[in-house]
Amino acid sequence: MRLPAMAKLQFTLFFVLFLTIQTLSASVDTISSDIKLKNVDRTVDISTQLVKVVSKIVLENSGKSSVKHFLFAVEEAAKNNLAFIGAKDSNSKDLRLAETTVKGYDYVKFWRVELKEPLNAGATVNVVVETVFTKALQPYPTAITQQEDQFVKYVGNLYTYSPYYTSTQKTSVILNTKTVESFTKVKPFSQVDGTIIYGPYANVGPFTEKELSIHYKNNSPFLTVTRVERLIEVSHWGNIAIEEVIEIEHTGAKLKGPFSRYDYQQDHHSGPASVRAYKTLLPASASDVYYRDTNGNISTSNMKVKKDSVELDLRPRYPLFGGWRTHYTLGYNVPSYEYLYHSGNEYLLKMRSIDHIFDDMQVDELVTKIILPEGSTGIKLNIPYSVTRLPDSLHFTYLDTKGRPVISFIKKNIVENHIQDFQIRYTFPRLLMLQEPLLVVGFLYTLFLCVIIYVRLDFSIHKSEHKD
Amino acid sequence: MSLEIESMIRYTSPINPAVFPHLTFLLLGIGIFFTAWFFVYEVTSTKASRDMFKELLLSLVAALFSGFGILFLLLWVGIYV
Amino acid sequence: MPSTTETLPSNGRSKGLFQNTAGLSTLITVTVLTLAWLAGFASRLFAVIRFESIIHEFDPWFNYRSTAYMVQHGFYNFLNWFDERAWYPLGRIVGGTVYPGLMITSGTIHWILHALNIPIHIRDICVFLAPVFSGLTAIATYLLTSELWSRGAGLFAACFIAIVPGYSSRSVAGSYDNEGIAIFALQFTYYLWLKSVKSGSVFWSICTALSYFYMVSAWGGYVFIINLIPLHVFVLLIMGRFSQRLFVSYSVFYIIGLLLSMQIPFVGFQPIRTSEHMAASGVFALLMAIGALKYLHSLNPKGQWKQLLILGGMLAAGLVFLAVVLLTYMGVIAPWSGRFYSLWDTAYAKIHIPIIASVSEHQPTTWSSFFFDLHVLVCTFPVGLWYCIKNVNDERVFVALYALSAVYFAGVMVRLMLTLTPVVCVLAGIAFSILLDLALREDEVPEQSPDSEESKSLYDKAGKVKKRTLEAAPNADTGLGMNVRSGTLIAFMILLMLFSVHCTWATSNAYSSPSIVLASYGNDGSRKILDDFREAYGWLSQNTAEDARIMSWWDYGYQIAGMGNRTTLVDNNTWNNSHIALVGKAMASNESAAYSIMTMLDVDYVLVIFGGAIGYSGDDINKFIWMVRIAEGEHPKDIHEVDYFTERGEYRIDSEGSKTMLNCLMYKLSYYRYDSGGSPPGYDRTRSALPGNRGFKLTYLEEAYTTEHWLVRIYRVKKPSEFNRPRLSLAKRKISTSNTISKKTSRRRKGALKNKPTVVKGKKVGKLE
Amino acid sequence: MNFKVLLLLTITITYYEGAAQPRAKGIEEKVQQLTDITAKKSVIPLNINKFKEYVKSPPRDYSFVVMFTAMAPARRCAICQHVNDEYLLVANSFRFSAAYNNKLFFGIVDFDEGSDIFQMLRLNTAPVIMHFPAKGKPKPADTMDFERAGIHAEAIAKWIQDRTDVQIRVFRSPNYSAAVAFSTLFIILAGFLYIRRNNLEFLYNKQLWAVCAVFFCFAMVSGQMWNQIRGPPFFHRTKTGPVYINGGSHGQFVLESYIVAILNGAVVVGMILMIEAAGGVKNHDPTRTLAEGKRRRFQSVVGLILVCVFFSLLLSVFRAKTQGYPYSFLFK
Repeated sequence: MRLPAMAKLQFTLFFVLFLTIQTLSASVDTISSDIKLKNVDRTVDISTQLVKVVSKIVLENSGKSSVKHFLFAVEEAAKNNLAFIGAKDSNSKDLRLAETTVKGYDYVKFWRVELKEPLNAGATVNVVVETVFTKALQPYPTAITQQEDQFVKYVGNLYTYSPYYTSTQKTSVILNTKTVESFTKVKPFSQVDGTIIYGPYANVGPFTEKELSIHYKNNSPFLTVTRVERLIEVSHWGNIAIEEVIEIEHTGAKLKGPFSRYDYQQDHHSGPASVRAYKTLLPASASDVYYRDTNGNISTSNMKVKKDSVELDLRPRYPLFGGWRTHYTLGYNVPSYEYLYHSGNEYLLKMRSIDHIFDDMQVDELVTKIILPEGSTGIKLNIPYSVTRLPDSLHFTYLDTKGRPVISFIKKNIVENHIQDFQIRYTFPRLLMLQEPLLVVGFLYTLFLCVIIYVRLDFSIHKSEHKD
Repeated sequence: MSLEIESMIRYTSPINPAVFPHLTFLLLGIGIFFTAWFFVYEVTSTKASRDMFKELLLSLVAALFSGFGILFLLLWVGIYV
Repeated sequence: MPSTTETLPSNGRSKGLFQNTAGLSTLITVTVLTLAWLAGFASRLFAVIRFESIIHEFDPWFNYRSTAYMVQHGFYNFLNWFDERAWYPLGRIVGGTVYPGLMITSGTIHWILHALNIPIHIRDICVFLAPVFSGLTAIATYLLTSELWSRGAGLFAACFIAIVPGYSSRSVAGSYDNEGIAIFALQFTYYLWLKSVKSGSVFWSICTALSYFYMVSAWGGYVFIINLIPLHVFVLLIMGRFSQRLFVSYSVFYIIGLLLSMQIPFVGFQPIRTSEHMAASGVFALLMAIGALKYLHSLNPKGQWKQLLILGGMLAAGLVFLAVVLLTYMGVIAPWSGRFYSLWDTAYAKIHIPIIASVSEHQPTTWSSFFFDLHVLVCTFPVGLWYCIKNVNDERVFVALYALSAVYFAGVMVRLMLTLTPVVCVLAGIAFSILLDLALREDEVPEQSPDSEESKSLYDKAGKVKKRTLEAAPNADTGLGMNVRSGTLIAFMILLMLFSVHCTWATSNAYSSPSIVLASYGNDGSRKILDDFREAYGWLSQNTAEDARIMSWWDYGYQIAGMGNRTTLVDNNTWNNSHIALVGKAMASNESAAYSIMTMLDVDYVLVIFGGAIGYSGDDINKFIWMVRIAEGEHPKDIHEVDYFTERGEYRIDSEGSKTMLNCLMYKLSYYRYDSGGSPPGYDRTRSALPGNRGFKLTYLEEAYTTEHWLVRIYRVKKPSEFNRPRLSLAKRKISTSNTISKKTSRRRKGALKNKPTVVKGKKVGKLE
Repeated sequence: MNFKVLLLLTITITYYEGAAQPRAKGIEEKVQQLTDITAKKSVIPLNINKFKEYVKSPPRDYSFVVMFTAMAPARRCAICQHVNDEYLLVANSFRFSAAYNNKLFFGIVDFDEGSDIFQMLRLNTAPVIMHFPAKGKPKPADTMDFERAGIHAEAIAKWIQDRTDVQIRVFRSPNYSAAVAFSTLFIILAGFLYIRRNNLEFLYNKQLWAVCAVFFCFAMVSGQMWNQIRGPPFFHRTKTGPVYINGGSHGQFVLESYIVAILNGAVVVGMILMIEAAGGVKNHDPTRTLAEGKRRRFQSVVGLILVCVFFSLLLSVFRAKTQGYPYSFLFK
């Protein structure tokens, strides 16, 4: 039943892997020695379950020739947790990034950042590189009781990890809490409320690592969306139906010992690490929202319509403690003119490949399926970031004859920065819209014809009349 | 990429969803009326006083109206076909 | 009842429009039946409108689960399905222990719809199956009644059964149970049977057998058919109404029906091995004997055949009876099963089968519940019965027997009101149709007397009414007169109106609550949904191990399996009394003894329903005494019902309550750390008392989850290594606790109070002093 | 087994006491006598002396079950006789059962022999079955509660088993009375038919059958089955006077069910009257005289009134029983 699908998926995975390897082996860079980091100002935000690192880099070309691009490195320890990386220049224009490798540094992950205009000798340029890491915070202790706070441990690099020589750098770690069990103390450092500032440190060589570990209280929700299946069904009768099947797990410190409803009701601060509810933002035009699971509606939720969005306050059936899971289905309709464009028979659907589930979300796996109207052809998909495209399939629903094309792709390890639009183009002859009503009409007409023929055939009605 | 998004216009349904209910009532009403007429005719006319053409016509009209009526009913209740 | 009131206008509309009365009657019949169907369907949707499209209380959840299984895995896998999720560690062979008709029906519908690309979820099909079938039942009733009396009566009967509460009680949307489709099968089988008796054609009797087969596959109540039809035959024989038609129809029906019914795995060889079915075969033999005698008689019409016939018949009857008795004693034929037996000896269940007696729907029926379920029909159906007997014929004998037996059974068991309702509708329909028919007919009808036999039906009344309004004056004084007629008409229309509003009220107020979702209404009429059951089951399904074993009282077995998708020890199919008694014993004995039982059954979680916080009366403490009784039935040494009552024989949970009660597992699990629930803290709203034993600790279990309103409480059974004392001393404690629990626990509680004066305990101490 | 421990204890104690006071009868002696008596008759009639000696006086290793009753016809105690039969049944079945031992004896005290015993135990009701444990005083639970347990021999046996771990299987001599009654009835019927064999048409009298059937329906529909199973009071007496209608919809009184049956009957009669007035189902066209017309009009009006009035009465009774039932007709 599911095995062929798996097989297909595996095949595609291998295929894509193969492609990427090709590209990688194609792009090999060298670390140019005449680039220097004049100043790096790094903020590491670990107040949520994510680690968001924003490093403002002042890049200096100390060489003779101008450079068009520079390399950004992610140290070995963190490279598997890297979910998102993006670079902007001083007037916050996105810079193109490409993954690359460097001879001799296979264990490091490099990104080549293309500058907008070449950097002349001696000139400087400001670049802001943002990286987001998931699962970089380890709950410690790993199991707590209902009343205890949740403490996590962050292990990172004290210095900005870079293939270049750094003149001065400064790192400020945002905790949003004063209760810090322990943290690495390397002078100069200072702790002002909820923030630890390291540095400035001068003259740090390339690829220098020094462990920075902070053990602190973090009661922010540690919710991991283990799987989202997002179904987008386009209807040319003016509606786009969206349904998300979501599985969530609390990946913070596990709950140890009993859960006591009494304590939970006594004071609202009990179970600090537990998640009672969270907010989901839907598009402002979302209508007839439903929120249910396999056992039917989940009655504990309410909806606020804001001017730029619909805010959904979702309460799972039960509060989520460490290690507890839940799953639900969230669906709504949006009018087609929000996201669907056309000229003639050419259509273009421009939509988010994933939408907001809760703040600072981390998604392990996303499957997005787009169901296009029956009879649409010439389908072209393009997505701002790399995904694994699954083989197209067919979907049968009301009044379908040959099935609707389904475009689906899968992506792992997603954070909020991935909430971006994909574009899908297809051609759909408008006349096909008449197909469904004509189907019904034909069906009814055949029924009537049957009646006519039946009446012609059979006169037992009259006979039975006279019999009794 | 043949044409860019700027050059395209936002797509709206050929029929404003706000009028789905009215259309449903109107078309289904007419359709049911003709259906009823058809059946009345069928059961009340003897095989002598039966007119093939009239039957076909009645049933065709009935089928057309109720067919579209049903479609708009589906759309109205949220089954976007 | 919109539909019946609808009939007259529809008459009026169609008056004079067409001359062809035959077609017109068909038209009106179709209209009325359609309206009846719609009315019946609509009146069953209260639950869906108020809550949602959800499967209702207990058994439907099992039916739904197995239907879903069948849809997923196919029919044959379903027949061979061994469900290891139920009756741990025994498991249950589902395919062989269910009546698959229901699942097959909805599965077929699902299959057809999906073949047409209509992706309706199987749950919705299950939810709406019963309301749809109520329409079919109405049609079957119409056919049956028009066989019995007239089509007018049939229309009345159809409209009655479409909305009568006695039937909609079991067929509201969401109550996905066998009865929903079985009543249709019942009525249809009877209709076909009457058809075949009337016509004596093999075709109709084969149809009867097939419909009977469907009934057998749908519901255990088929035994009613297989006893009623032979009874009918038998009575006809006694009345000397033997005929070839009877002979043919019964023998064909019996043989084919027998063979078909044995194809259902759950029924198997019962039709030839159990006493419930012996009446049928006995009558069959008798019929054969009499047929033979008749044949001999036909060979030689002269001579003393009459005496011989009577004598031979009696002889045959005696022989058959003796044979059955003999076989029963030899053990070839199983004696009557308890459930069946309790219908005759009404005290039987109370003494011998507490499980049957504990179910509320097995109680006898008060007159008010008769009236509640049938309203005006209850005092009009004897009229129909009267006239059926007054001008009797073969099929009216049948309906009379049907009425008498059904009314008896309904008197014994509330549940069997369901079998009474259809016949009541039929007879009341006959009564109403006779009366209104006469009230609407003209006085002198010389030219209509020939066809008046068939004109005794609804459709040509209205036409006559209009006619007689024109020239009512001349013969008003010799006949009933216009005023009387119209008075009658108005009065009975009012009665029917009352009936219809009553039906709607009853269905919406009494029979339309899912009992999964509770609704509580505030003073301002605002509604608050208490969704604790699904909360708990959802928690179970997500946060316990796949193979976790949940111990609960059997009422919740199906729901845990259906919504929680976890293994249960006992469930609502109460086939294994001793297993249930074991669970009851665990609930009824003290913690340590219960722990040994639970480890024996390797239970992982215990689930109890506790309504004290919100005043939900159907919780486990209120059911507890039945657990004790059932446990005592199997373990008279360890459990004594008396110990759970106070000296004065009261059943109470406050400090007056008996020591055994205050220390049994069920009590502790219900009241463990229960200190909320209004003032004073820990006050039990259901029993309106302050629990007697509070602040105790649990040694062998820990609270795993408790729902928002405390309705469902789930406890985890600790592993032996998790106790706060070494494993060894467990054995010792078990011995020492045999009769000094009370002291021990009280001492332990005091110790707890002294050692750990937390906020809670402090409060309680304050209360106690 | 815990009970065994107690027994041992008592025995030792009683031995000790026996040694202490020689003038009190030794335990073996008493047991011996009791066994002898029991050999003759399974239930030991007790007067005050015997009672003191065997039941009250301490040195005992046997438990004694005593029924206090008033059998004398003058006492007019109907239930006593019944309880007595059951009690004898239990005693006999213990006497002749395999479990028979001399740790349990059955006694009976009739009020007319031992009224002083009644006074001694402050009993003012009969019958009472009490258990005197081998050791200690009888606790409240040692008095059998007929209300809850019932007075069947099985119940008594079960109660005895609760008190003294002696299990008694009740040997009921199989009860042929029902069978006999049925057979006699059948024979009578057969004989009757045989006598009337030359004119059996009363069997074909549909009127008769119809009446029987309809009455059966009334009986069932008015909940006679419930009365028979639950045995409710005929009607309820309160300070404010008798109450005929049970307030709740889950209960009913016997009288109430009769009333309901009558109401139903009236409605049915009314309808039948109307139908007959309108010419009945066999539409023999009625004679056309003015008088006839009047009579039929009158009859159908009467029928109509019967139907409406009695049905609305029924409805109001039902309404009184059902909380929050909104509808009524003619009467509140």
